[in-house]
Amino acid sequence: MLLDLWTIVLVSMGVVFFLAGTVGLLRFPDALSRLHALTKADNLGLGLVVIGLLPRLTGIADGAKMIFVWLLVMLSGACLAQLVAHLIRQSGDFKP
Amino acid sequence: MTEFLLGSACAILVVVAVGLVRLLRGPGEADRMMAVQLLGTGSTAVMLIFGAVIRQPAVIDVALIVALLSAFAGLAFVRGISPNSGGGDE
Amino acid sequence: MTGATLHGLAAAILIGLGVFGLIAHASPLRKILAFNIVGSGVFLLAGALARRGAEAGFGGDPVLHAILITGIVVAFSATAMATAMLLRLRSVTDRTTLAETPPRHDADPPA
Amino acid sequence: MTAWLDSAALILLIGLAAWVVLGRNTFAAVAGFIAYGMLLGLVWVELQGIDVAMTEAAIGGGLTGALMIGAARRLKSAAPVAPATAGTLVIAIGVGAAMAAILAACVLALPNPAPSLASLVAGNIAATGVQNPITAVLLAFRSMDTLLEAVVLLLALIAVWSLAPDAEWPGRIGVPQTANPNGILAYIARVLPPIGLVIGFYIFWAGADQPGGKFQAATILAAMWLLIISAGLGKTPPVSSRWLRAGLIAGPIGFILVGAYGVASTGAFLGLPAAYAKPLIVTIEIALLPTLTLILALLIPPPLRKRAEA
Repeated sequence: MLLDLWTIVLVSMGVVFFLAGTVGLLRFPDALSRLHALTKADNLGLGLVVIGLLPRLTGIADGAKMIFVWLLVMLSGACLAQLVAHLIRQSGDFKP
Repeated sequence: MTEFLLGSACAILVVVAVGLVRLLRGPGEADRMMAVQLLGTGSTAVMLIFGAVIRQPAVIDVALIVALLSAFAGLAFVRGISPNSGGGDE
Repeated sequence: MTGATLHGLAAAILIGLGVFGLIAHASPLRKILAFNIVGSGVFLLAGALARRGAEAGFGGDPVLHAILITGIVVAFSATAMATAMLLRLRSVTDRTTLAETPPRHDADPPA
Repeated sequence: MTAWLDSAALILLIGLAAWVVLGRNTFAAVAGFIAYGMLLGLVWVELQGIDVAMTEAAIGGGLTGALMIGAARRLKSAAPVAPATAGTLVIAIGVGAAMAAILAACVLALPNPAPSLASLVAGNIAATGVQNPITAVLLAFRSMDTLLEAVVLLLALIAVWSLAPDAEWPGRIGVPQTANPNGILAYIARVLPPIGLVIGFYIFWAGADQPGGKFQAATILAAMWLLIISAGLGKTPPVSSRWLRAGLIAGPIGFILVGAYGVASTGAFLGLPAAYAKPLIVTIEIALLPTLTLILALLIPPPLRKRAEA
């Protein structure tokens, strides 16, 4: 029962962070702040969903794999964000 | 519990779909890239939730592949649209 | 309406959209993209058939699934070959379409 | 509730397909296509085709996306082609709508109960020694298809090679790519491939008993190799390289040898004697992995020299 509560709370928070990421992506005025909103929110959203789902899994290995998916998304997200930011600076679409 | 998980999966999918407006509007290629990235992360989350619902641990492996290959496609995309990434053909 | 029927109907729409793009676009690259949409729609339709054939503890008909995996890989190789032909066309003729174009004036031989 | 999730994913999928088909800007269409490929992975999970989900996400989204971006980049400077005339558009709408309507009618008229080979597979899978039904079909029940597929891939690569400019032949096709060695691209191209290698071999190894297998693993390995090449940390091998050619034919040759052993032991080409079925299946998979990896990576056209392009 407590574990169900854990899942409900964390997955719901994850949904909220995905919502925050989308709102930021749509509403922020310039590309760099949109990037900032996106990279923070979606990684956190996925992370909360992963942590929330952990008690639903049967094996330790599955849990480890799931956390690994999150780490992988964070790593590639961070690197992509750098490259995208570089691209935005080259195209001149930012206000310091 | 199943209802709750499926509901949150739906919610994430809808939220991410709204974010795809950036894919339509742009204005820059970077914005389109970001919308695709949001969709990649969102569909990974939905996939993991759905995998927990149908109790099929192999879905985590699919998520692993999606995470890896979307990083690859994203890198290729950034390289493809940047004007001077040293692609050799300029 | 079962999930399989829903997926089948969506696949029909995808195929229709792809066929539209295949005819409507003059640019070969967009034709190749549209063709890939048709391809994924066909695979999805077969997936709906496989889901309907779920029995004996499997989530879908494994024979269809296996053939689909083969199909996806072969479709990729066909896409790669079409792209290679397009790029070669560009480098040889400096054009990206097979459509008839009016003769170029600067290439006219002196009369 | 599942129906809601199915519908949401399918509506999004159709919307993305419409964007890919209708969008004006080619790069935007390609971005939509990558998103479409990722979403297809989710839709296939919903259809309980886990193996297909892996393949579609890896090849449909990842590899085909990279292929299309490369082509769009090289064609960026090309002269725009004339837009379709009103007549063509009318025909396109008519044919597309008719096709969708006929297929939808067929879907609604499908027979009940649906024909299925699932119970046949379930009844005979024990003889193969593997537990993943897809692997059993690919490498035992319908292994001729898989053998011919490997040959088709090889022929496709030969066709792509034969389209390379004469000046490039028989050396390395395309220029070696460069990137700032201290840049972020070079960083990720150093960090990601070892991770990808582990994931690739894990998916390959899991393929005998769980969803996974050589196609998915080969796609991952090919993507990692392409990442290394695109960051300037490695080069495409020359076409004349002996190890490359050995790798390219290893799969078909290994497959045919196992098939010939089948003739000797069971009297049928590709027949697998029950006692050795699993070791033979694993042998074919190990032989196919390098072939598929090399072919999938080399099918992606590299950037060419300026002179060859003009």
